[in-house]
Amino acid sequence: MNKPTITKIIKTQMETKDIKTLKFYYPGKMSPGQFFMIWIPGVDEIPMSASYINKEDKGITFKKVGAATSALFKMNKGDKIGVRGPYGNGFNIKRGKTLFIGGGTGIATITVAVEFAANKKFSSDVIIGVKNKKELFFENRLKKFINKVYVSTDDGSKGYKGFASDLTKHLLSKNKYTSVLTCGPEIMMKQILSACKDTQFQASIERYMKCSVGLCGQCCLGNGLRVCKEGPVFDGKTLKKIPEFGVYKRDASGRKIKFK
Amino acid sequence: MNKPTITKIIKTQMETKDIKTLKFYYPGKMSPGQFFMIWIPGVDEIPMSASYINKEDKGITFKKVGAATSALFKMNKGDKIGVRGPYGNGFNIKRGKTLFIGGGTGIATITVAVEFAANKKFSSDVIIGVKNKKELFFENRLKKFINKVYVSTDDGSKGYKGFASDLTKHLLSKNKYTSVLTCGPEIMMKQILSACKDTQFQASIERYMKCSVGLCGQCCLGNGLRVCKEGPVFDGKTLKKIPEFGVYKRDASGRKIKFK
Amino acid sequence: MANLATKIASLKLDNPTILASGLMDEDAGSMKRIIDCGAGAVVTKSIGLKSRDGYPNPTVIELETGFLNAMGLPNPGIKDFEEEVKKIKQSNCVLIGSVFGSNSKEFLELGSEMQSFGADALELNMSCPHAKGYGVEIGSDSKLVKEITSCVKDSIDIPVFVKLSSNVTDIKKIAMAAEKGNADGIVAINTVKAMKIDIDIKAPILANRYGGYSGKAIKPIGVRCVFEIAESLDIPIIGVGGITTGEDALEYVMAGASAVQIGTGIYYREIDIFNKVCQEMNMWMNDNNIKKISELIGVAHK
Amino acid sequence: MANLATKIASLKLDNPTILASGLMDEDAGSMKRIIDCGAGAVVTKSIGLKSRDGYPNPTVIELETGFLNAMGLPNPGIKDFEEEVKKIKQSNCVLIGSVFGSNSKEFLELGSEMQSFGADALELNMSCPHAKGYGVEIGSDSKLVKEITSCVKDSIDIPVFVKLSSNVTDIKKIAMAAEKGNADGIVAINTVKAMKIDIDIKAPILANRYGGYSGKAIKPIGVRCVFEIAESLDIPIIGVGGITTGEDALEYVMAGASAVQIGTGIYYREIDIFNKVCQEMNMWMNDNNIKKISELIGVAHK
Ligand SMILES: Cc1cc2nc3c(=O)[nH]c(=O)nc-3n(C[C@H](O)[C@H](O)[C@H](O)COP(=O)(O)OP(=O)(O)OC[C@H]3O[C@@H](n4cnc5c(N)ncnc54)[C@H](O)[C@@H]3O)c2cc1C
Ligand SMILES: Cc1cc2nc3c(=O)[nH]c(=O)nc-3n(C[C@H](O)[C@H](O)[C@H](O)COP(=O)(O)OP(=O)(O)OC[C@H]3O[C@@H](n4cnc5c(N)ncnc54)[C@H](O)[C@@H]3O)c2cc1C
Ligand SMILES: Cc1cc2nc3c(=O)[nH]c(=O)nc-3n(C[C@H](O)[C@H](O)[C@H](O)COP(=O)(O)O)c2cc1C
Ligand SMILES: Cc1cc2nc3c(=O)[nH]c(=O)nc-3n(C[C@H](O)[C@H](O)[C@H](O)COP(=O)(O)O)c2cc1C
Ligand code: FES
Ligand code: FES
Repeated sequence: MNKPTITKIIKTQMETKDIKTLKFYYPGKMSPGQFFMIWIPGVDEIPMSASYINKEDKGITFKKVGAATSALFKMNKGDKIGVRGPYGNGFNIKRGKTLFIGGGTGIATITVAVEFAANKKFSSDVIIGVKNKKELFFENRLKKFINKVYVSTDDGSKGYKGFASDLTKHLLSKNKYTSVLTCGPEIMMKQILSACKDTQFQASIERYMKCSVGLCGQCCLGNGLRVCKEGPVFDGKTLKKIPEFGVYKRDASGRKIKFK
Repeated sequence: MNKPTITKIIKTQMETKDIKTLKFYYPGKMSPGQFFMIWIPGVDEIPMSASYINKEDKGITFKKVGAATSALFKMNKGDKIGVRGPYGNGFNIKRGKTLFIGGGTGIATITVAVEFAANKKFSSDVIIGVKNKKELFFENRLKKFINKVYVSTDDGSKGYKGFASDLTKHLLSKNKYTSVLTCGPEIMMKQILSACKDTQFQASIERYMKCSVGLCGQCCLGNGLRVCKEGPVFDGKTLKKIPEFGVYKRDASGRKIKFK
Repeated sequence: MANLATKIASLKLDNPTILASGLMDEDAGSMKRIIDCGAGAVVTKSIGLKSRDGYPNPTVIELETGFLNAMGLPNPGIKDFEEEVKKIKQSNCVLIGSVFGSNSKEFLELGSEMQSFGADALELNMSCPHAKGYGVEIGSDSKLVKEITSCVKDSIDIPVFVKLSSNVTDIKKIAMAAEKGNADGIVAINTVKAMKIDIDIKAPILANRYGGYSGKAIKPIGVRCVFEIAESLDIPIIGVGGITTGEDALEYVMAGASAVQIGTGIYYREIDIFNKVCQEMNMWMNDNNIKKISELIGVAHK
Repeated sequence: MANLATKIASLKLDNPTILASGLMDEDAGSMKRIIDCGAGAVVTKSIGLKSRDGYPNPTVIELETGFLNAMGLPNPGIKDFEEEVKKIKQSNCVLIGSVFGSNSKEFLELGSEMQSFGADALELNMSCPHAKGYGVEIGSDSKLVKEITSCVKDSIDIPVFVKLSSNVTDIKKIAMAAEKGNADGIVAINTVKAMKIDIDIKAPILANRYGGYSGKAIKPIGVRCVFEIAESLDIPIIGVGGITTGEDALEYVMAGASAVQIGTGIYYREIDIFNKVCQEMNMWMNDNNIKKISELIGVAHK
């Protein structure tokens, strides 16, 4: 039923100064790219992609940005959270060579997808992009299951200097990929989409969410596409028809907020 | 679900001047002694034992006594009634020699039980008792599947002259029966119970019914035994412990009504 | 074993589950059976001055999400009910007498009789959603609620509970009126006014057309009412509506109920639902290290 | 093929299914999708003068028998909503603009804007069960209902419907007040005030604690309200609450509704529930030899 199940945090992990992973007991199957609604009683309920998918437990990895993520950030082993889901479609990960691109906290979502591909022995490269190397996480985890982990930093403090989208363009021109799967800032993803000529494209989109079961309409984009249900992963063909992709999202009230 | 299913009458049959059978489409299994709630829209909803049990259709046989049965009496093929059920436990019909006794409209209920026993090739005798031979019904139907059909009439217009309970005593003293199963006036059934020394006994009881699903308590007797649920068939052991058996019932308001 | 004992005003119960009025409580035998199934107390059918047959059938139907009934307050009348009360009171059980009337005088007369028969407490039914001149027609008027309650309280010694309906604009206001009339407790909620139409027959199924909705579906409404009342009242509350499990009962307790009543749950979980609910409450309390049910009353209000 | 076309005041619909307010109607794209799924009309989210974020999450949870929500009337404000209305009205569809305010002046201002944007009708939300100063706090006061309705009607040309709540003592009285205020139709019902407590957390789940109950469970309450209103009013009624099938819709129609709205049903039967419900109505009507839906409106009143 779509109401929070109370569960306990069984493990925590600091990834960077302000990025943390919480693992909690939550049995069941799910796909990379699917997400949960995480209830922090008395604070808020927010969408969070799975960053770890095991049979019995799941993990989320998030950045401290506001009230809810700060409350989560303070949590320790044994603390209770409410979880409902998994929701959404998740990535469609297929045979062939895939280029995964994770930007910022999108790295969390991309990493389980890469792990899934590696377990299936699909070939893949991955780019993880952050502003500064201090914000980098999951690099070592990724290296455990694939060879090519490219890093980009806006300030050049590690790896490629520049945006992940630029590094992507570079790799696309050099190598042949069957598809590109990405999660990160929407402007980045939009740039990547325009760089993908024949390469199949999937991006995981974030919108403000309330019900997450396709009822309230809060998360819609384009012609009533529900990010919580038909998404959060959309393919390039769909996204190309959505004028607002990479341009604006809506806040909790439904007002348009331009991406910067 | 326990709400009336609307169905159509597929056949009607006059049994006597004021006793009629209606057959209607109502698929499903049920046991002899179980009953339906029959809804006559705009009039009433009343309990009625099944008098015919087929895979696809069922029948009820009733006497015109008041508003509801008069409305039913007027019904013809194609008319709509609401049916819910079957309810209650039904008779527990076992191997061995059984004496069935039906009194008045109780003959309807007993007849399907006899039919059931005959189909199983259990040996049985049957007594059907009425006031006057004009009220007799189902005699021919019974004769089709068993040899011994004893008739009693209060006025001696046919068969044994006297009460069915007296004829029962007579047969019990002559023959050996494993069990006695009866449906009819409660005073009759009580007399038969007291005549059954070692012979197993089951009687189908009538009480005013409303919910028929064991909720409202309208039909209770003894220590909260629900005629609609634990009944309508009770065994002799249980009935012997119920002081009101054969003494009084309750009307729709819950007031006690003595049997005469 | 957690301690399930509870108190509602001066009434002490071994456990907080009570048989709701109008189900399995027309005669002493039925009520005895419910007590044997573990109920901490039983409420009688709502009794009036004179005998009433109630409405013709259909009076009860099941819905996908609960039950609908329009019994029409059938009862044998208070005089005939004396022997039932006396008989059930021969066994050592807590009996709450439910009565309905159309004015203070009737409620008082019925209450006095119930008290003299030996009832341990009174429940004033001001909430039946489908009986003309009774029930919620009274229970939606705060002045009347206060007047009737205080009139009964003035002359009756056993605790007096007022049973309220959710079919009002503001149940807090009505509950406060009962409190001002010196009620010893509030019972909430009675059934919710509702209807089922059969589309083949093109008519409402219940003979009375309108009925009262009970069972699982109304629990969120009942919990809300108890929570609202608990926010503004100091007297104890008995929660009722849709309880079928120990968890349901605990939800009511956390909302502010000192005890709960169970009606339609008998259908979903059979007649020993009282034992089952107590066992489930006990198990949950053990798992959560709660010693006494009283620790949980109203905890959901922060 | 049976004729499903219906009329509510001067508003003509191809079929009687309408998207209920507050679901999939924040932007033109969503409403367009619903129209494409077969709805005869759409109602916008309830829009106020200024933008509101609504309550924090959790705002929506599923229950065993329905859904509970406390959105808190989130909306971008009437100014920002102009482009959505204009965009959706580019396609040939019937749009009903829902607005909420705290007094006549606000309702009138909002209504005038909606009309100027191109809405085909107005729905005055006087029934949200959980927003302070709005909704049922207004919709339970018959004087206010009449005053607001007639104030809006005096200056607005498109049909004006008043959406009512079942959380009142007497919905007939409120509906009559709307009729006296010259409402062109009544919409009933909004969600039912309710609550869900999580016993592990020992607190209500919704951030706002109280919420509105929708879905299957409230259908018997909605049908009852429509039946009650139809008994005492002459203006058309739009039935809403718990509709998931054609049979459910027909039950409302027989109770007296000229059209129906569907909200939570989208969850149970996906977004093309509008097509499905129409198909099922059509099938039933063919089986029962009913040519036009109008033959069935109110037939359950004998
Ligand atoms: C499908 C999906 C998956 C996500 N996965 C991750 C993840 O794996 N790791 C991660 O760090 N973040 C993830 N997010 C973003 C995360 O939900 C927000 O960072 C979080 O809600 C911020 O809440 P806050 O109270 O801390 O900050 P606030 O100060 O409340 O808000 C900060 C930002 O978060 C957004 N936000 C707040 N509430 C919501 C909501 N209910 N729905 C969507 N956005 C909201 C706001 O729009 C704002 O832009 C995901 C979002 C979506 C939609
Ligand atoms: C389990 C059971 C099985 C029955 N099977 C048969 C049967 O096979 N054939 C048959 O002819 N009759 C049967 N009856 C009796 C039948 O229900 C009544 O004859 C019928 O209800 C009379 O209704 P009325 O409106 O015609 O008469 P009324 O004038 O309303 O009443 C006549 C008598 O029927 C009784 N009665 C009325 N309503 C009910 C009710 N809701 N529940 C129980 N009794 C009621 C009254 O108490 C009264 O004694 C059965 C009753 C029960 C309880
Ligand atoms: C068949 C039936 C009869 C009822 N009769 C009465 C009654 O006489 N007096 C009363 O106060 N409540 C009566 N009620 C209401 C119940 O006592 C209770 O308040 C309601 O059913 C909600 O609880 P539940 O969901 O556990 O059944 C009746 C309910 C049902 C289902
Ligand atoms: C998530 C959600 C949001 C709603 N928002 C509004 C609203 O803004 N305005 C309104 O008048 N009704 C609102 N409602 C009530 C619905 O329009 C409808 O009256 C109610 O949900 C009952 O119908 P249903 O059972 O088909 O959902 C909302 C309901 C839900 C579930
Ligand atoms: S969050 Fe409600 S529809 Fe997606
Ligand atoms: S008829 Fe209701 S309990 Fe038997």
